[in-house]
Amino acid sequence: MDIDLNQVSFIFFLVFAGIVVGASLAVILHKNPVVSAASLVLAFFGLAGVYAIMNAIFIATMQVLVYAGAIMVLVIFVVMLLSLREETHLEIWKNPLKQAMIVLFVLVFLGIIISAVNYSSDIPKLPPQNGTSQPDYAYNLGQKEGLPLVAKGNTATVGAATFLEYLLPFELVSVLLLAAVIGAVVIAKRDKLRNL
Amino acid sequence: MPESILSIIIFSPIVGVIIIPFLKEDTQVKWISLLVTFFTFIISVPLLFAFNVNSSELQFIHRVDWILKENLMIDYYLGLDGVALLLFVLTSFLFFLSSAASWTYISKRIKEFHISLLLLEIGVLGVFAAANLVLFYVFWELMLIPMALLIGVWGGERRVYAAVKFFIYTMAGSVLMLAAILILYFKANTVNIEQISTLDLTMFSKELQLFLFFAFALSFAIKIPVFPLHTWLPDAHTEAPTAGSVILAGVLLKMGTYGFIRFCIPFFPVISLEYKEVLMILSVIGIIYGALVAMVQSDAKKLIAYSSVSHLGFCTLGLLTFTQEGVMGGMIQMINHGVSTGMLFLLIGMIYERTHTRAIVDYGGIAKVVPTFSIFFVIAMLSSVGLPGTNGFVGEFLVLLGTLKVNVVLGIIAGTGVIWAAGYLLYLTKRLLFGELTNKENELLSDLNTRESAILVPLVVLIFWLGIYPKTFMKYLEPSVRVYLNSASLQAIEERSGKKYDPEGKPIARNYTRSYKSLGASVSSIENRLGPYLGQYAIVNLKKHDHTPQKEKQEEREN
Amino acid sequence: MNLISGIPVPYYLSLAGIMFTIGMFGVLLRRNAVVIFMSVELMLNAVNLVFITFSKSTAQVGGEVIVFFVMAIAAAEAAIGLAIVIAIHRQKKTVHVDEMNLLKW
Amino acid sequence: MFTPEWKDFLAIMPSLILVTGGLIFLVAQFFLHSNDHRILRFITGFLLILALYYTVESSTNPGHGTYFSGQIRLSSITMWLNIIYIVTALLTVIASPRILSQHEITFPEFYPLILFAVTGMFYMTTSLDLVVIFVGLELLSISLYVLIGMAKNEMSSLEATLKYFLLGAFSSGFMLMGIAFLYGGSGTTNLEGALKPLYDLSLYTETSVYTRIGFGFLLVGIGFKIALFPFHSWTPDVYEGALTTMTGFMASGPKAAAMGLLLVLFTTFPVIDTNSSWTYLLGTISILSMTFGNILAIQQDNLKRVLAYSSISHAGYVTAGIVCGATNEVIYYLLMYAFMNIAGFSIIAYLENGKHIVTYDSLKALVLKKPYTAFGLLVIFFSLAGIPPLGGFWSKIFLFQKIAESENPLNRILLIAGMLNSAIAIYYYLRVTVSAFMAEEKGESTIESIPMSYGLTFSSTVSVLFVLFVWIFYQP
Amino acid sequence: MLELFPLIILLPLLGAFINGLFYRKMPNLVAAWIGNLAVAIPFFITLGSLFAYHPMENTVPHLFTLFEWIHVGNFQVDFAYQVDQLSLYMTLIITGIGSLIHLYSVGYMHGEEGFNRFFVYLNLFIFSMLNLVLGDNLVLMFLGWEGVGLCSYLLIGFDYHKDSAANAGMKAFITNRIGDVGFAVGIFLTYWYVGSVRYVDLINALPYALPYKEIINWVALAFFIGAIGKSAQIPLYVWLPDAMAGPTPVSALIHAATMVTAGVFMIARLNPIFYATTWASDYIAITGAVTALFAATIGLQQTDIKKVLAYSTVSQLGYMFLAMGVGAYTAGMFHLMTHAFFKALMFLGSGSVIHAMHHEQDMRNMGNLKNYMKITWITFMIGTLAIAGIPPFSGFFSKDLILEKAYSHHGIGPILWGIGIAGAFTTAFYMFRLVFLTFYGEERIDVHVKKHLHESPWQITVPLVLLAVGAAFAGFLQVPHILGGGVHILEDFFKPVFEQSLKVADSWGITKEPHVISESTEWILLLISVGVAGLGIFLSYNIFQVKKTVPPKDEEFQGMAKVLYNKYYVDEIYDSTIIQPVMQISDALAEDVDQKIIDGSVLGIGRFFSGLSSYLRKLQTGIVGDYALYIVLGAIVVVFFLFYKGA
Repeated sequence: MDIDLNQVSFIFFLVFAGIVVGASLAVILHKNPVVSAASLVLAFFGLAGVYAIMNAIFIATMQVLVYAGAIMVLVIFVVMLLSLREETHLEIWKNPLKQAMIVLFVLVFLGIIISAVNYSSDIPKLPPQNGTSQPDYAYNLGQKEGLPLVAKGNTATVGAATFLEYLLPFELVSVLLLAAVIGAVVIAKRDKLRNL
Repeated sequence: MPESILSIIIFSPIVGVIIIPFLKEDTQVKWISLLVTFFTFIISVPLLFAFNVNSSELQFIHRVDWILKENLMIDYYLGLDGVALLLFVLTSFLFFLSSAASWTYISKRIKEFHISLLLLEIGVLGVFAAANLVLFYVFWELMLIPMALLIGVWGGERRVYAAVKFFIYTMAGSVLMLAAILILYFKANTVNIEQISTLDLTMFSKELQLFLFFAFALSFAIKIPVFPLHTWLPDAHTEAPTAGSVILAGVLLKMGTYGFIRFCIPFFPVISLEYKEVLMILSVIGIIYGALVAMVQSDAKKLIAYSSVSHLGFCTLGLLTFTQEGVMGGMIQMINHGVSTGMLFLLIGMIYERTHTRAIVDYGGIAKVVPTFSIFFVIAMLSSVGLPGTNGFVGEFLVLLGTLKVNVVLGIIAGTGVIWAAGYLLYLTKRLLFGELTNKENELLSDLNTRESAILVPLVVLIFWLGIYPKTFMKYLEPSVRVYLNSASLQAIEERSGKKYDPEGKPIARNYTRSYKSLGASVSSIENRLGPYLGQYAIVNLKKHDHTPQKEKQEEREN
Repeated sequence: MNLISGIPVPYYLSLAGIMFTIGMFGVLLRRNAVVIFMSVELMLNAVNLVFITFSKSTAQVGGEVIVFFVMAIAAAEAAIGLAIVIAIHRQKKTVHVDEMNLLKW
Repeated sequence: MFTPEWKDFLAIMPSLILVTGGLIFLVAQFFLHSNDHRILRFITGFLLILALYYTVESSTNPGHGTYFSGQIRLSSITMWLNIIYIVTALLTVIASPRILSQHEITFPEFYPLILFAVTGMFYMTTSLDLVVIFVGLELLSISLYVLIGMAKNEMSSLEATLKYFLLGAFSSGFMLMGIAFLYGGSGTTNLEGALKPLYDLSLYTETSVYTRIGFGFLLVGIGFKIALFPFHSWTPDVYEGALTTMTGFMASGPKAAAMGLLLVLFTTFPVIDTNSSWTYLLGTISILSMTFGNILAIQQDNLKRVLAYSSISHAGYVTAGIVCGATNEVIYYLLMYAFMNIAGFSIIAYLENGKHIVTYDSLKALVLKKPYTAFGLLVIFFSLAGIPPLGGFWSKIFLFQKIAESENPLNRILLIAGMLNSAIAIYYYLRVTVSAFMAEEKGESTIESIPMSYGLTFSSTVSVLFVLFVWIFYQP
Repeated sequence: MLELFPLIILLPLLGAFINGLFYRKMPNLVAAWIGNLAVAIPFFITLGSLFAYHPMENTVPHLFTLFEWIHVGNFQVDFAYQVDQLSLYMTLIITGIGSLIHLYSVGYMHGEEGFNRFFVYLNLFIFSMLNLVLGDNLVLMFLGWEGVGLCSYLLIGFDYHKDSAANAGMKAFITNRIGDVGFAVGIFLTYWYVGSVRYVDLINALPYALPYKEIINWVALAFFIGAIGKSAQIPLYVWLPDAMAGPTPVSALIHAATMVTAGVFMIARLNPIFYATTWASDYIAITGAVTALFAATIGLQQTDIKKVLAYSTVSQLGYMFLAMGVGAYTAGMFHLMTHAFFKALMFLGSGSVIHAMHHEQDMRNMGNLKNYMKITWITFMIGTLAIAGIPPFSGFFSKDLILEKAYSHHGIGPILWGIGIAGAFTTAFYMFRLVFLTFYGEERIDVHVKKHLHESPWQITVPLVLLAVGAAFAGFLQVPHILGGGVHILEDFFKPVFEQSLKVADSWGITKEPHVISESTEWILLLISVGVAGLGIFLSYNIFQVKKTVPPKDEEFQGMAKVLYNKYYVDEIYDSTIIQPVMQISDALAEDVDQKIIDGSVLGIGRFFSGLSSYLRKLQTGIVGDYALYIVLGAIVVVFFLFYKGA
């Protein structure tokens, strides 16, 4: 008997989704920031899994590398560095009105989002611009000696698109990162004249 | 007379504004301000002679294209008609006097005082000369800041409160007016007063007309002020320095009535005819109410302030009768009130300089000590009471005459206002001047000096001139009266109703509303003009006397 | 019915929605600046998921590129944010946002 | 297959200049060791002026149109907006040194950050691609986080930046969500394409659900940047905490950018049909914003907070204008408003003298000691109140005349609401004049003698003069 | 002579102007000369023009215009004057008696401070009064009307440093104002119905007024309210007794001879209107009669010599209005003149007494003055006999004429006559009470005054004598035909003024012509009136001369006497029913309505906003979580709206 791949992937999806949700909840509900950070990493891994199921390989990798790797490590460093105490919810939960409001809003919001996305699942059938149809698309780089030059495979396609179609934002992002670096330095740098 | 004469007059105070900051000594400042105001007055006098009293259109027009966009055309457009002219000259005159009156009254920050005084003069002159709505609004607001400063900086104890109150009240009114101006502009596609007055009314829905009318009326009513929007006035008057009070009473309040004459009525005749009863009743309430409240005031300036409420009630009442007599009375009353109440404020200010109290109880029996002051005061008081032979009589008499025509009941009620006026003014005079000399400090009061008398004498002359030979001034007002009445006549409404043909199918000739000039055509009898709008309490003439010989003579004189 | 590798699109979107909401909830709930920041990261990830989903469902590569950018931006924000947190902690020895209300009303 | 050409680069030349300038800076600053930044300041100024030149230039060469395969669009709107950004930045740079020295901020990165911020704004409004817009916005935000938190020895500054950062990230999450859904609804990130489903119901009949909620989220993000009610709440705190000249910058530049973004959004619709639901939505929001801002400003004493709240209400006015399809008028308003803010905050910066908070009481009887400052304040606040014949009045009247043009009830309501709000606002604008001119006893700002600062004086004077006279020569 | 007429009006004004301008430096003598000439010259001009006008045959009034005043639309009023029998008659009285009183004042006011000021006011008064009587239109009359009011205000309050004087002046002015409003309303109505305010147009318009017969009553009533105010009739008479606070010449000139009779003149002048009235005229007659009796009774118990005269004035005016009411205009004008003579005479006499007694006015401190001041005594006696209606003095003729006309009036005639007779009796009684208390009986003068008690100077006595002559013989201008043939000089004199309106009214069937009464009835009436007068005199002789009764101290008055002494407490009633309530209302308006309600509500708006503000600002907690919450809320609203509402 053969296994229906879709069912398998569906099961996987459920698993990963469960991980993501659970971890996310842990992030926001656990008193200890370190635990939160750790569970955030877990959530990211779960998300990476979901990406993988959607066979967005490149992004899945990025997710693991950049997020779970770089960013979260940074965060955990900071948490450790500042040796943050456990946090009590008291101040916020003191006010029952606010408490009620928060819960209410969150539920309402959730309701709207869910209902909105389930309202219609009919995605517009666009003429695929310069990508082919599923499951794996390619990027048409143009002509070379008469025969079409096509970037195949997820990663290649994304890369090509990034550097050709999205050149401007890409460069902009680089500037942004630069600014961020400078800023981080400027703000976090310990002030000489003061602490001498 | 150069074409730009009006601009020259209006902006001549600028000279003073520029010079004064560089002066060292206060005396120089005073002199400059005095000279500048005097110059402004002098060069505005020739207008009176150059004015063509037979033409009802704007004169001395100065027009410069200014903001010209595809959807916004605002030109710099000045011009005067009769009533505006008189108020214009009165303004320059009163500013001259008040500059002189502030000679010793203002002790601190003299430079700033005279600067704001001159700025204020620009604003007020501009308001009366502006011939398009946006310009009018600009000057209207321009005058606001210096006036608020005059009250708030050089005023009495509660001056800040008074200043803020004054400012907020006026602004609250004028923002709505601005909205109205904008809407009006985009319906009519012009801000030119003359054009709007002869505009086709069909482009405004009834509701819109109502809104626009009351948007204008509200801001003017606050300025006048009409009961119950008057409460800023007593505070402002009481706290303002003499010059401030004089100008406030003399010209600023007139801007409200002027607005009614110039904008509300000619723009929206239908609404104004339909709602005239409401405003008339408010005016009558104002007359009685102001008088009664004035009677029990313990502060001399406040008393006169409330008397202004009462007197301005007469103005509006007269204007809303839509009879020739009443409207003329209302207009002349505007001038009168400027002169008499201005003089009263000057006098109070002069005595206040000596005693530094406005409480009436601190006076009493000072007539013995300051006879000259007393004489002037009694004269001003009498003219304010409206004694025949003084200016007050002409105005009030005509107003009441007109009122009785259109509404007997209101006429009689308003008539009793004359009694109250006598009541509170004589009571004031008695408490101020007559009786035993109660307050020992007053025994050493010095009588008016030459400068002060010199300030007052011209006003006295005006009082009697206006009272005994008002023709001099009325001849300027007549064209304005005709325009006012015709624009609010059935014929004009008919012509502006956009209909091409009357019920009989004859084409409707635009006799009145062809142009602003044609609004100045001779006035037909009030029955023809108002028709159904003439209330149920109106009086009908003896049939035979619809065409008395005087009337034909009148018409000859007009054409 | 539009599927991505056999799973209907709304599932993904719903997952993203839940995640986004949880992140939002965290922002509302927590006092610790760092945790709040983490919650914001959750929200951004939710958005990423949405992008991928649409990119797949419409066969457009653009979505993934954007996700790529978003990650970069998230990193940048992380840098700045943590720097700020450090600076504040240096001053005040706390990162609890509700203890920082010099500026109010 | 797209490869950028020279004209594409010409189109974004100003931003290129700024960015490269910024980069060079970062290298250059290592080589000059003095704490005296005069040279840097000059270079910055020079760069900005150069950028300004190219901004004007770009309207003729390469001329209006779309570039970078429809990611960049040049039009008169964008040109004017860019001019606003650059001029505000210029004035801020000129005004700042005094403040910087007062707060012992020695590092030179301040200047490149300003340049980056301008770049960000440039892309926020000049771009047509949601991605680029978002990245530009983030660039702006990040630069602002830093610029606000510069005075890192002062808790207020840090607190301000933290609040701004957290809320900014939060809101950009929403915005991003919006972009995502717009993308999902149309399959493109190009603004025109992405918004098509909103009005062009022929295609994508039902799936315009995605676009709609996407649009909603986008509005949330933009509303946060513009500080519209109820996304306004960060404004007073951040304005108060930030260095005063920075506040001036934020209140004029980035605000203008956000407004511009909204404007661009609305100009993308082929025809503003004022009956579409989101116009009503935005109309309501704008009315709420003006009312809320004005009412909250009444009780304020701290001038910076007053201006913050007033900025909320002004945002309301502008939004009303945008909703009613005003473009040039909005630009004009933003220009005037930028100058008013720069002037106002410069004067406040001058008065607070690095130390204390400027309140109404501290201004008492200012005219006696510092008549020109007092006069400047008078002009600025009356102009903000919209009293003729000052610039503020004209910008307001042009805006409102645009609103008044149309028949439909929404416009009427907006007009009346705006007018009434101006009436309310007068009260607190007036208080400045009252305390500065009419008070007897002297406030602290009056008493202490403040050394005069050329930068502040210059920027405030220029702005005041602008507000006083420019309306005579230039109208939208 | 008529072309000189403008001088009559201008000279007094000129005098007032010159004196007023230089009243500081001007020596008293010069001022006195100017003042006197300014009135004396007009008197002679008037005399001249009287003959130049040929009143007996000339029926068209002589009109002339100085310059135009107010012209608006149809409304035209000029400074234009109308010389006809009526105005000439009044002018003669005014200038004649006026110049005498001017002369008198020179002596009376001698050495008083404000001597010059006094003459300024007097001349101004003459000017206004002349405008009143000579104007050819109602508005000009109104000018004079209020002008004289002003002058009386100024002259009553001449000693402004006395509170009583100042208050009396104010009272007079305001009370008059009440009447003036009525007058003004009358003018307005006349204008709107007739289309003009000139008397000539009025008469011409009369024939067309038939459809307005009812309204004419109201118009007349409005005018009559004016008359009530000016001529001190019930209910507005209260100011006149207080007006005695002014110097005595003023009381003589203004409050006896001229101004107070303006109301009577006005009715005569507007005879076209009044003659055409149906019920209004009866109302006038009743008012007059009642006033005549009412005031007379008050006069019974007054102790202040001038107060007595004041009330007698009121009551005599009542007689005149009685005459006017019954349509006997000639009789009214006749009595106006005679009254002018004898009342002026008596006032001046009392003035002379007061002058001699150093401003002592209380009769309880007088007595037996005849030994000290002969001329004053004799002249005063003549006046008293005249007012008491003893033949052959002037008062007898005029009063008798009025009573006869009243009796023969249709309807209520006899009742009016009865009241009149009662009044006549009372008058005779209290006037002689005055005489006996003052000039007879034992002396109650205190010693200091007595030392230098002497006859007054010639400036005072000469006018007395001249007036006495008038008071004695003026009656012979109109003698009833039952006594020696009958003389109708006055009737013929006034014929041209009244006849036209008589015609019109008759044509409408409104006739005021008294029904003819037989000679015997006439005799009876005549004898009765003389009889009651004699009775009155006899009674008062009994009480005050024989029994030597002296009025008690103020507080010792008993019963009815007390009520009369306190003038029926009318002042108190007015104060408590009108003045106090008005003041309270004003207070309420000023305090509660103006401050609390109106101002409060306006400020309330402001408070509302600032309150709202201080409440709403609590939202800005400064906590990130809350701010985020707002954002979420907004997001929910926006997204929800866009999601469900659609595009």
